[in-house]
Amino acid sequence: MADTGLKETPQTTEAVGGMGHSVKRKEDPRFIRGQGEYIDDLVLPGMLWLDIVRSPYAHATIKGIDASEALKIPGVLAVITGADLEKAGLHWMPTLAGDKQMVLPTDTVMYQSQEVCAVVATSRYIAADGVAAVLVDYEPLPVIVDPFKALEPDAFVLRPDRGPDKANNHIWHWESGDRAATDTAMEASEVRVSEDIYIPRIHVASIETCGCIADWNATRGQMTLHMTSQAPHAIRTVLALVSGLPEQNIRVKTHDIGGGFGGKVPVYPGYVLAVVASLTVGKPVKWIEDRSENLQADSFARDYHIHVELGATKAGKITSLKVKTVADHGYTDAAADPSKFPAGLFNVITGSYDFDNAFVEVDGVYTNKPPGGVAYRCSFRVTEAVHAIERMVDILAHDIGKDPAQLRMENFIQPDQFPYKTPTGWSYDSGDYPRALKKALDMIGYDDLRKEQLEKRAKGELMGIGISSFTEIVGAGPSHDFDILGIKMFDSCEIRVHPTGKVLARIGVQTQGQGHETTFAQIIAEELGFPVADIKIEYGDTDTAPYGLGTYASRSTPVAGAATAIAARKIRDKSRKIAAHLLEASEDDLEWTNGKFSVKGSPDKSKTIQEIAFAAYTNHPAGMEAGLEAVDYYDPPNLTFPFGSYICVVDIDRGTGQVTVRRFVAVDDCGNIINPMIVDGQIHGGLTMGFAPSLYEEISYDELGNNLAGTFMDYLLPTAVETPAWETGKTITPSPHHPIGAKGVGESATVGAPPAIANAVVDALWHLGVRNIDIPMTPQKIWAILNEKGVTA
Amino acid sequence: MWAFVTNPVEAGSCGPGVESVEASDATHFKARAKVGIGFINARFNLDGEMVSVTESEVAEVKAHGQAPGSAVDGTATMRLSDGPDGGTTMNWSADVNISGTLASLGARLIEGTANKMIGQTFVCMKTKLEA
Amino acid sequence: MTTQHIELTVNGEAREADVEPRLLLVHLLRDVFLMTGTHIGCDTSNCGACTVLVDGESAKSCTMLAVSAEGRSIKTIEGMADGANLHALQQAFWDQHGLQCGFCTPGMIMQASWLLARNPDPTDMEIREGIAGNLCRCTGYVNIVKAIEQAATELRAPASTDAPAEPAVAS
Amino acid sequence: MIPAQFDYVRPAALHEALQILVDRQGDAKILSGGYSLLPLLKLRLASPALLVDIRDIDGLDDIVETTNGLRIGGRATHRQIHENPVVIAGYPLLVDAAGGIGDPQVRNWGTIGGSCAHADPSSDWPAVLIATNASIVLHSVSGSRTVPARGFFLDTFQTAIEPTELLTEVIIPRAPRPSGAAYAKLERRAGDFATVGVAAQLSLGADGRISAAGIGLTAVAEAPFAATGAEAALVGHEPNEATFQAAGIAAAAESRPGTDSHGPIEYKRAMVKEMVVRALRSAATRAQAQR
Repeated sequence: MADTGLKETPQTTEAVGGMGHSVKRKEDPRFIRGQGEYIDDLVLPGMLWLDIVRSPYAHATIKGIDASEALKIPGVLAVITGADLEKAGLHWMPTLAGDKQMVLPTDTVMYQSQEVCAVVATSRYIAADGVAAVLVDYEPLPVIVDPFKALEPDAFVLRPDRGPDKANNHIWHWESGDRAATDTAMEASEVRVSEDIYIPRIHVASIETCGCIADWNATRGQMTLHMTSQAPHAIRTVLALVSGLPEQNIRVKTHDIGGGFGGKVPVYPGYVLAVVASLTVGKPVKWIEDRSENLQADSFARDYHIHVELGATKAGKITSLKVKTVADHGYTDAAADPSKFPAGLFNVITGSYDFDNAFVEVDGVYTNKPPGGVAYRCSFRVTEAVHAIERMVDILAHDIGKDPAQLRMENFIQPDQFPYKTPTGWSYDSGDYPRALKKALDMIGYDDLRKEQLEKRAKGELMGIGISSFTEIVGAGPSHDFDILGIKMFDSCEIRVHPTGKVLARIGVQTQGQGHETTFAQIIAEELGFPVADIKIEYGDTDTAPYGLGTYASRSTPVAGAATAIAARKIRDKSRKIAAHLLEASEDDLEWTNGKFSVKGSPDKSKTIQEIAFAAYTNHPAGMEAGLEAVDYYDPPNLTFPFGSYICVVDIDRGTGQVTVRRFVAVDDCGNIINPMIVDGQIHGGLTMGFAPSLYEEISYDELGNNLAGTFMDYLLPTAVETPAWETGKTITPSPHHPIGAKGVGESATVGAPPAIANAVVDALWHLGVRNIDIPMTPQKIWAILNEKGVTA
Repeated sequence: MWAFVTNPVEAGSCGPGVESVEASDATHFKARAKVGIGFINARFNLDGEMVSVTESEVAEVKAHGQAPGSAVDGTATMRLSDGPDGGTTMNWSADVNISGTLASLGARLIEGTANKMIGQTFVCMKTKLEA
Repeated sequence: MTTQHIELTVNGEAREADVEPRLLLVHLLRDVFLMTGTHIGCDTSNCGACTVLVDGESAKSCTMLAVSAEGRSIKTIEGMADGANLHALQQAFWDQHGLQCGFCTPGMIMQASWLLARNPDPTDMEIREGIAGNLCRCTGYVNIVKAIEQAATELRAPASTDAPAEPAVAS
Repeated sequence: MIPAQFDYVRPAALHEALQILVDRQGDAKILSGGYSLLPLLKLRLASPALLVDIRDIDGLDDIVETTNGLRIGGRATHRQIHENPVVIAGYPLLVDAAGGIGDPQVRNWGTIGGSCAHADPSSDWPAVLIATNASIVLHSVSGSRTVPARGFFLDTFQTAIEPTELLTEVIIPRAPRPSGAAYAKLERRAGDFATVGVAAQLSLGADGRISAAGIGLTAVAEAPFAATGAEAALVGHEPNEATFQAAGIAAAAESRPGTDSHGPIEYKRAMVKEMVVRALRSAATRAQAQR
């Protein structure tokens, strides 16, 4: 089934535009004209607005809500409270991780800016006035923002609703690997290095915030929910389960999304409130988050406290890895991890290296924060894993005096070892790690840079070079292991070929800007020979698109992309039968080349796919159903394991502690490439979202639980000025199990970049005795180190 | 002086930006205050309580107030003692917590403001007492 | 609620509306005139998604009152193409893959148009500084810079016909 | 985010605006570029009852050089100042500062008068005006008065402007030749408010020593201020590295920073020293070029 031959050069003509062509994006004409259709662009007749009153306290009892002044404002129609929701049993909702989350509190708020009640009004301005007029009486409660304090035996219990047998703040314990064998190997190791690494809480901050319009039509019993969701089908099912509305009468429609990066996977209370409001008032109700709500109350990523120990021989051969982690999930576990993996795929932490013993354990903890551990262009904890292993490998190299590139080369899993079984149970599909690192070293001129670094150091200048050779794990996932709330993580494609040879295909995944309308058309063009221009891709409407789990964790190409190829092949199989009928030849005598079937040995006797499509409706063989369409629900046999080697060069200003990324070379291998231009764009974006938390972004809280980065004045997205001019390169190692040999790529660079940057900064300072610096490596943090070491300008 | 510091209306009116004070009973008061710096401010509804910790020596004012999106909680402790020249000396300490929008969105602007407002409160009390 | 009557020009067309003084220009464009190409990404004038030209000068329309725009000439993304013909910047953003989700794109294009009107031949760093008030979360800016370079070359081309022949610099 | 309701007027002449300030004393707020004011209104951290938009008042954005020095209308935008030929020719400190305020859109609309009247403790212009010993012209219905910049910035968001006054002009005296000045700003990211901003101006005497010095600091106290200790450490000394270091140390000691997301107090003090030294190096180089 799999056709995973190396496709470094396109097999189709440019006019057809199959795999390997940098086809210009089909979705762009509307965006460059300002005709994208984002949620806030949509206006429905009679539409009302919903705005949310939020808690100033991170933990408090609600003693009363006085909405009387708000309701006096002309145009304020209703104020919805937790008590109102409680009557319908809607005050709590399930999270994707099987925990539960408040829609509105009935008695206690759990984090600063939590939703307290909702105001429905005739305009967004009046709704905002209504919010300002609601008086809420709070009794502040003590606050826990530190997960280690939350675990102390005498810590107060944040979630008494879990019952008396869970009278603590510990959510779950998860482990992977062989503890005893790892302990033994670790104790026997000649060299042991350990470090505490904190990966701070960050926020995806897509430039479009979240929002929705809930549109309840009582006569038809129909709920249409227009919303910013990366997973519309899952939302429909959850909504059906929570609301009791029949699933066929719920239509979730996602329009254009202004960036998602995982932040638009969860169900936020605002969506539910809009639904409740529309059910209550019988009119469409729009809810659009503002930026500060987005930065304070949406789900957050990371917040991982990792203790990691690496064992090795004196010569630098890694023998063992042991990891103990505390995961701060805020007041509820709302992560979108597959059910069996509460710590995501964190046990991919053995990385690109060949060794036998690893043990990983993670404990999830509640604190007075909004949900954590969700997503930032990687939801399944791969970023945290890659950061830890790549930092440790660098520390080991420096400790034993070996060049970090050399140490990696000596420990890599070798190309002939694939499929490679890791000590924590993953089976890596394919890889050629030495080739990618070699290419990166060549591109950046590694040896010269090391010479330059020595010269600079002699002059007192601080320059560092950092490497990261990461292994990603994407494409969740095989249904035997992967589900969310029990729904298996397959994905889907349905293709219809019209009589005139034009194609409509619908996919279960939802683009957030990745270019699905183009790349999925290219897969079909590759498989069937229809030009990309003749193929229309639709998604995001649960009434029409086949069921799918949505776009996150780089799963679109590995799962829905495979479904698309397989569905296309089903069409090709039927086309062969039709061609045989038209050509009066045996199916076995036909061969498929360049979008047509021809009789072997008589290339002039042929039928194009367009002719076959027409025949499918006009002249199909007796006994065959008319039409030419197919659907495929693809259950991947394994995940895909993209990888890459990144090298970063930094200069540090001794006077101010400012880090400048001078150069950054990224060599990625995501298997066969559908659209090189789009892959490059994904890598540029991913690198930037790796760069951002390395140096700038952090959501921090004061001891009262106030989020201290509630606007873009304090949450520092990099501008074009700071962002490096990324240099990209590629190697191609196809996935052996994926129908078109492709792997995911969207998250690779976000996963791989931070340790390259951190390694470069530490490399610049290693000679001063610096072993680790937690990200974000802010000027004040670097300066404090320089000051301590006595080397400020 | 003890009477002054434990009188909600007298002492309460010295709170930062207080526009009106109303005693609910002998120890409780409600106030409206415009809290802020320059033209940046929010109107808070405050609930306060005067607590006599040690009669004629230590008094505490606890206040808890809310504005849309923000909350302020503070405790001020006043300690009276005999001064060197026969007068009464007041030592004070205060702790103010700001939560919500003002703390989260105005972090850069709010820094230091709380302490300044507390300082103003006690300057006011001093002025009133000396008047 | 008191309203004020305002008249202004949007993409060359005379428009009028009765607005509350507090109405933001971006909401006038989006909610009153239903021109939704101009987007809102933040509230603090950091992200630039709402960038339009006001009397030729780029402005963040979420940080200007509609009443302050009275009598002025506004240009938005909807006014960039000439019918079927894309503006050179629109074409270049498409050609160079200078957008992904497209949400920052209108503001980015408007800011780039202001930049190129003032500096027809910017360096890489001048482009980056010129769009420092426009945040993009998807592209990493590399292809946006390339797109603006392509458009700059394109837009300079007609002028160079009067000048001595000079080879156009390919981006 | 949506501002609370307010009224809006756009007077056509200065005297109308001034009368409105009298009539609506305490209720009215001047709207100039809006880039400082509108975000605060949207966050509902401020709620004036009336905005007085001064865009239609003629003559508020002139930039002219007179015998007194450079007169800049309060409504002159950062960009107008940045690109003004007179400014470019004679006032490099202003070019430095204007080019680093916010981002291009902010510079297109934000005004020097608005920045100064708003008095954000981290804004750039106040430090420049302090370093250059500029003065600020305030108009009211009863006439005008001129306030030295060194007495103008009273506290966070608080200036010497009375509720009935409007800032119409700043006057920057021309420094005697040879002089040099520079602005050094440390920022986390392009367009951010300064972690610390230093405006430095030096004049050199016939002996080559520093005959006059102005140092204005921003973002490291409740309001921008003159680092008089640093100035004293400069005057009478050779413009060399040791002198600059001494001035930097003095300025750090005078600063009163708070801890925030830009860093702790210790870091900010150290950055005051570092940026004072950097500003002085540039200023001295520029002064030497005038000799």
